Amino acid sequence: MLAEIFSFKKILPVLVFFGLATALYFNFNDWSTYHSYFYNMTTIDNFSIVFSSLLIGAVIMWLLMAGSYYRDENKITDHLAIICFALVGGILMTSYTNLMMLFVGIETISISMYVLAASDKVSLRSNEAGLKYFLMGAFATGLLLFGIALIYGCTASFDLGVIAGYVSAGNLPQMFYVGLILILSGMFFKAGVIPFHWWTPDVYQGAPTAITAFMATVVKAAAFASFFRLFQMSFAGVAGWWIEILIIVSAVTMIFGNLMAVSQTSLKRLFAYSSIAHAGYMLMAIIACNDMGARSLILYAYAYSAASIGAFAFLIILINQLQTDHQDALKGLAYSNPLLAIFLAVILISLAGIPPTAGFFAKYYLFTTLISQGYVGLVIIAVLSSLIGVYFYLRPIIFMFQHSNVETKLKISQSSLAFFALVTLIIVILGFMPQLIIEII
Amino acid sequence: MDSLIVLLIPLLPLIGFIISGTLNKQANHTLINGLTCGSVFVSFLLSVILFYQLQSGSAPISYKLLNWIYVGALKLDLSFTVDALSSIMLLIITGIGFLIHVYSTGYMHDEPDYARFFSYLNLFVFFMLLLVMGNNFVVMFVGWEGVGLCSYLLIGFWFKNNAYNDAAKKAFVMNRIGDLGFLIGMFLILNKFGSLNYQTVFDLASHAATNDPTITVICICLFIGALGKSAQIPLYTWLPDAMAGPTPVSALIHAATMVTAGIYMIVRTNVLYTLSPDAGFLVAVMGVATALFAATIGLKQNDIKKVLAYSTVSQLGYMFAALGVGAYETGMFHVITHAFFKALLFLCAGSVIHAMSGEQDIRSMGGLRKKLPITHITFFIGTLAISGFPPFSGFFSKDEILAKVHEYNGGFMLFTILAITSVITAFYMFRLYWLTFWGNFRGNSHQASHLHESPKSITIPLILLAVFAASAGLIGLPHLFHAPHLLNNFLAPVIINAPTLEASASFEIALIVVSLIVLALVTYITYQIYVAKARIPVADADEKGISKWVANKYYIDELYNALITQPLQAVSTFANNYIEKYVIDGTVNSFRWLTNTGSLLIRQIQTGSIGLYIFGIVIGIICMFVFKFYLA
Amino acid sequence: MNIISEVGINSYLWLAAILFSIGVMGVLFRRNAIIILMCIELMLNAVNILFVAFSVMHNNPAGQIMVFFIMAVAAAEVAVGLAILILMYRNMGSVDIDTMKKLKW
Amino acid sequence: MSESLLLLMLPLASMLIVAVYNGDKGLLSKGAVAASLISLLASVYVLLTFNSTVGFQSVSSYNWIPSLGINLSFGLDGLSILLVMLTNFLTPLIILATVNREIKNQRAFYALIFLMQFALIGVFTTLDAFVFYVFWELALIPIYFICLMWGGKYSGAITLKFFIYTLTGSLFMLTGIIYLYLQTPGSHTFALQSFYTLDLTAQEQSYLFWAFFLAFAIKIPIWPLHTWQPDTYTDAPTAGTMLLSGIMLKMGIYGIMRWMLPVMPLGIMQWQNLVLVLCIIGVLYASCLALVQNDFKRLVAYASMAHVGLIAAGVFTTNIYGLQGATIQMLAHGINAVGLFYIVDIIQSKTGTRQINELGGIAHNNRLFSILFVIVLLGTVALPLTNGFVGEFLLLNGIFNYNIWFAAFAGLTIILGAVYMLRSYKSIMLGDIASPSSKFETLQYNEKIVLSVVAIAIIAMGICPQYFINLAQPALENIFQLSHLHN
Repeated sequence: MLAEIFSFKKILPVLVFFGLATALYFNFNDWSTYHSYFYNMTTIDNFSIVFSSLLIGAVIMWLLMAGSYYRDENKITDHLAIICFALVGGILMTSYTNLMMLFVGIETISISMYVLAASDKVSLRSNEAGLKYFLMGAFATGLLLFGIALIYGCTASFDLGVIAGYVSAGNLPQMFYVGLILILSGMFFKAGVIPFHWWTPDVYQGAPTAITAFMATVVKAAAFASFFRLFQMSFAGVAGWWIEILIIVSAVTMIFGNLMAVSQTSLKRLFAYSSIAHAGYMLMAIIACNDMGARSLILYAYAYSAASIGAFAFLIILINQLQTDHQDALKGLAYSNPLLAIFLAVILISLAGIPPTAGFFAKYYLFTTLISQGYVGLVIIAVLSSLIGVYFYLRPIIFMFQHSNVETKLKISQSSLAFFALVTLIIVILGFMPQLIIEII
Repeated sequence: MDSLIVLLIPLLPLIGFIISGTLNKQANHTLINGLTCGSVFVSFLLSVILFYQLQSGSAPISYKLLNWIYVGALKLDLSFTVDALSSIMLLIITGIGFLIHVYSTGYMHDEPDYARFFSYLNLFVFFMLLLVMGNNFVVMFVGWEGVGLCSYLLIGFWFKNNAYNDAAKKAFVMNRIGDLGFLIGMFLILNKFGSLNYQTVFDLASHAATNDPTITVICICLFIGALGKSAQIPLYTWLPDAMAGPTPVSALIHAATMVTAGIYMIVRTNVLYTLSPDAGFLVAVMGVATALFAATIGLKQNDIKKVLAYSTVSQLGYMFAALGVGAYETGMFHVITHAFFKALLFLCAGSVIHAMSGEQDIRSMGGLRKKLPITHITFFIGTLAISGFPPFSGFFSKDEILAKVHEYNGGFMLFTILAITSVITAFYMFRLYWLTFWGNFRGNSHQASHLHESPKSITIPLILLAVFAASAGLIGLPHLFHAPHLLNNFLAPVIINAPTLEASASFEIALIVVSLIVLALVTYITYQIYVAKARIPVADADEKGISKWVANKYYIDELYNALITQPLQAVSTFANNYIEKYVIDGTVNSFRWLTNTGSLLIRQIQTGSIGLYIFGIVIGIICMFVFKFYLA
Repeated sequence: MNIISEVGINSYLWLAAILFSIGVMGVLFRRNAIIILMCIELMLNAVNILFVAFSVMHNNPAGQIMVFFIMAVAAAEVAVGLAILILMYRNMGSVDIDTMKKLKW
Repeated sequence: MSESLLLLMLPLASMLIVAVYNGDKGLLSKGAVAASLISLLASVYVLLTFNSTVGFQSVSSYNWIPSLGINLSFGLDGLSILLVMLTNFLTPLIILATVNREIKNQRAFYALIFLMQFALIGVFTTLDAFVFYVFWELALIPIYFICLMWGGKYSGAITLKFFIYTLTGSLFMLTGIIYLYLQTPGSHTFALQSFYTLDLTAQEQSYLFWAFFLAFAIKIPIWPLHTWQPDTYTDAPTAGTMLLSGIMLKMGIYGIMRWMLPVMPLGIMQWQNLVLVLCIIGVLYASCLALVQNDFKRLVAYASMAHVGLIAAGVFTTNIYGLQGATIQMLAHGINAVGLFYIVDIIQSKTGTRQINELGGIAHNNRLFSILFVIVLLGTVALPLTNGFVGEFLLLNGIFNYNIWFAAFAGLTIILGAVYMLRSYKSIMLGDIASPSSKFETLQYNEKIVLSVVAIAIIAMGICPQYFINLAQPALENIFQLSHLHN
């Protein structure tokens, strides 16, 4: 995978960049081959490849975006090391076939996240975010482990295939179900859905913006990938049992997630709550746990992470230059630097799910899979909550495009403008040619 | 060739309208006169040619301009036919129209918007011709509303004065109410007969059963349209207010042509009306009621034009009575005669007002016969004609109506009312005549000095009209004199199987004698009251009792206002302020409020303390357990 | 002969469950961050017991290997946790988690 | 390259030209007008070479996402060619109308208008449900930004409400489309033809009816769902209001005709009565409100709502008169609405106020303006020989064939229409000269052109509407067949 990083500061980012590019390249060339490593603890199949390429892509974008975050810190090597370490954990989470490997993957990504969340020593908020994330993360891992132990108790093995065989054999003992619920709750915590979402807003707001961006994209995508893989590969047999829980949780998450976001004035916290809402949508993809569900999950993950990277990149610039992430800071942006405003508008529109963008297509494809499975009621709830979503996503646009008398000019360097152009391009391309992703699997 | 004439007749006034419409204010008057009066005169000549062709028994001439709306069963095309009935109307419109054009060259001489006035007049003639010459109901409807538009433009001609604008708006809206009835009637016809062309509709109707309910409803709807246009009982209040327009307008539109459109329409659809007797009865009753009602109001009016306006409403009531009982030719006969003498009276009133430099109240006139001799004589002929003195046209047409109504079974009650109304008509006409032309001058000195006979361009039309008013009776001599009833046989092809109402000879003689005596009596009494004792009607303010009630036109306008406009206004303001804001908008805004407060509430649960968070997680797990193991 | 078959797996199950719930209670009710840390460790060890019990019951070594994994990870976790706690102590002067209430709503 | 695609691409091209070009202001607006005229000429050319007897003309389809059965298929039939013509006819007028008004960052303004035109033509020509939905939403975005950036003081809140209101409807339509998509046999396709041949149970059809009806009713707007309309119309800039009322309204009605009548006739049969009652209440309600409005633009907004309610009622009568009447009245209302709103704009820009009671006596010294105002007014009041009458006559006839009492109540609109239009005309133009209207100097060249083109169109369409009727006849015939075939 990735060589350890040696400490020569200047060329470090470039080195990392190339490292990741090669990883991405290797990733693609062993496409649809099926071989496993570590005594079939992890396998590379299309699902895992697509997701890991998403993760790597997200980290590359992150590197481009968060230049300011790690350039002026002196301990640049540590941060990059942890970031790459977290990426390894993520890739593990997407390509495991063994519960043990799942646990290792989750732990690597979580621990590196605890550190990163608390990395800004000076600010108390980051410290508090780190603490909260650590305590609840550890607690949730405990739950997950207890669940895995119970499952192991029944099936006597960690391999997903064996568990699937055991499940399809029928008449499962009571203990299995208890284990299943505990695993489920562990996974819910990682995904950040309503009954277990408590940490997300505070940690996202507390952690430095670049890290929040990382968390919102890479960690969430990895969490959902592992969630989907686990339940589709092993527990599909007993689907009728756990799907009800998922339906209720996803419905509640979507509605309350969006509702909570409505009255937020700080943009960072707004995006935190919106990430909860989007978690609700991705959960819906898991409900339809067939390959169509997989495709919609991937598409949604791509669209969501592209958009949120763009959004958080903008936040970084906003906070660095105006020291506030209050929404009034956006006033009159369309007139001070129109290009940036247009890019941000496209990003927000994609998050809201309005047609020409990738966000819309992802939501549309999700609704199709669900209606084909017959969950029309859930789709209606999804539609209503996405409406609430539109309500708060459009508010920044109104602030930007309406008050034309404010003259706070954000100094935007050419490179970050190019970055935004790239993000917008990705969103629009995904919006128009989603088959790039859908036809892959 | 003659079908080309049919096209030319309406085309000329249209061209006149377009050209004079574009001329700006400074264009010299002779050019405008030549253009507009010329076009109407040429149309008059052409309609005379057509009249003679029809007279010599040729079939109705028609011309199809273009196919207008072809949708499903509806095959509408803009096409004109001129048959007996429409050729008569053509003559009236173009003839009297031309005279009034000449009259208004003099009357409107010093009017700045000269060109605009004449363009509107020509447009009016165009639409009236369209109405009369259309060969299907929709073309008639086009003319119908077009004429309504022109009356709006002409009444509100002096648009600086807001009262005139209100009168114009009222006229248009009242017509529109009638048009709705007409529209519904047209849909009924289309629905029942599948087409709107007169020919097909009347052929199908002629062998439909009498008293067929739909035909009755059709007739009633068409009658509602006629009510609006010819100002009958419920929808007549716009006509008196329409006097706000210049006098030639009142003469042309509100006396001779437009108001008779309703009668033309009923005569045109006589087949349907003969098929539904009870619709006919309704028409008769409404006609009689309007006649009586308007005549009583006329008694107490002090504005020269208002008196004539109410007399028009009452005469129209007569015509509708005739149509109601089925005497269509008599109705048309009265239309012709009424057109002549009412136009004459209005033009005389115009020249009086012109002479009195704008004064219209008869209480400040009097003794004008010395200063305006020609106007006086022509006015006197008009008064004799309208009150029905034997040699004049009014006598023949009115008596024929009385005779026909008498013959109609159960018509005795109607007959008596009509007789009384004719007495009242004679009374208020003579009252007007004595007050304006006899007694001593009551106006102020400035008016006295200004009094002079109107110029040639005004007096010539007056004389011509007076001649027609006098002689028009000849075309419809009663059987008593064994002369052929020219009008009846001319109209025969148009009127199909109408009921034959022949009054016995003895009754007619009695009628003539009685009416002569009564009229003589009335002239004498009115002479005594208004000239001998010189009793001048008292000022409006201190009218008492019934006369106060009558003077204020039975408070009909105020009644309509209270019944319709006020509640409509109240309902709309209520809807605008309350329903719109709170009920409908409210529901939508409530969603917004709901989400806002909802989010504020839910936000609170993020208290920030880790203990509570973990507690939340544990509760979540417990709920899952409970849900899975105990509920499902 | 293995002790598990005599004593029966249920008792081990109960033991692990009880230990686990004690850990959860500890995390819930205690205010001091270090105590919470220790309770989390307790929970992890309860899971270890369970793993070992099951691995012996199915006599396949995978369970025990899993225990090693868990121990290693737990150690790393505690290290990071304590670092954060020190940081918190330096900033806040106390380890009580209720002081950490700024990020809310 | 089929014509329908050509028509679609032209506005997009003109948008790019305008967005890129940053020359001086005057040239820009002239360029914009020229660009819109080119697309007008193109559509006139297509109109001339169009024989409406054959079903869908110049169909071109490129597959966009084959795996999901979505392909970009565009085609023209009688109905859509008329509406494309309307769009291409009105856009140059709208642009010409704003030529001499000073507008902040004009480039963005014209680019958005052309994007709007592109989306509208897309909606009218597409034969694929998904593409229809995408264009339907795409049309929403430019109008949202136009109203937001150039609107009045409260444009933020009003446009947000408008956006979410319309989006609610269209999202339910999306679920409806997805449901239909899943009903199509085999590998599911979005093609319009495949939707026509679906046989759905009455129950399904009534659910689908509500899903689609909500979206179209909000767009038209039909009575209870109209609260966004008055505020958005009055607050939007003139070009925005013209676009909204002139063409965007027709998307809703076109949607009903193209997607609801043939696809779910049973659903319509069940809810026909209710919808007609709603429409007619809407007509009367809007007319009453128009009576008491003091802001002339708001009055015209309610007036346009009343007319459109009648059109919607006509469409739902599902008889040939109603359909044909609705098509003609759509064209007529488009022209009249643009004319009226432009008059409002002229009055406001020249006298600085829109309040009826403050104005008065403008007709004194500018006759041309009053004549043009009267012609447009007559078109709205549906006087015969104007385009309004043809549509209104057919519509009322259609409603009449459905139920006499509905026609009687709907007929009240011609009376109320006359009342509020004449009242406003009187108090603005006639009477004595009020202080603001004394500043009313003569019309500029572009105002004269736009208003006279509108007036000529009104009269011309009134006298010979048969050309448009023939064009739409075959298309409406087959919709009529399809909607009666099923039951």
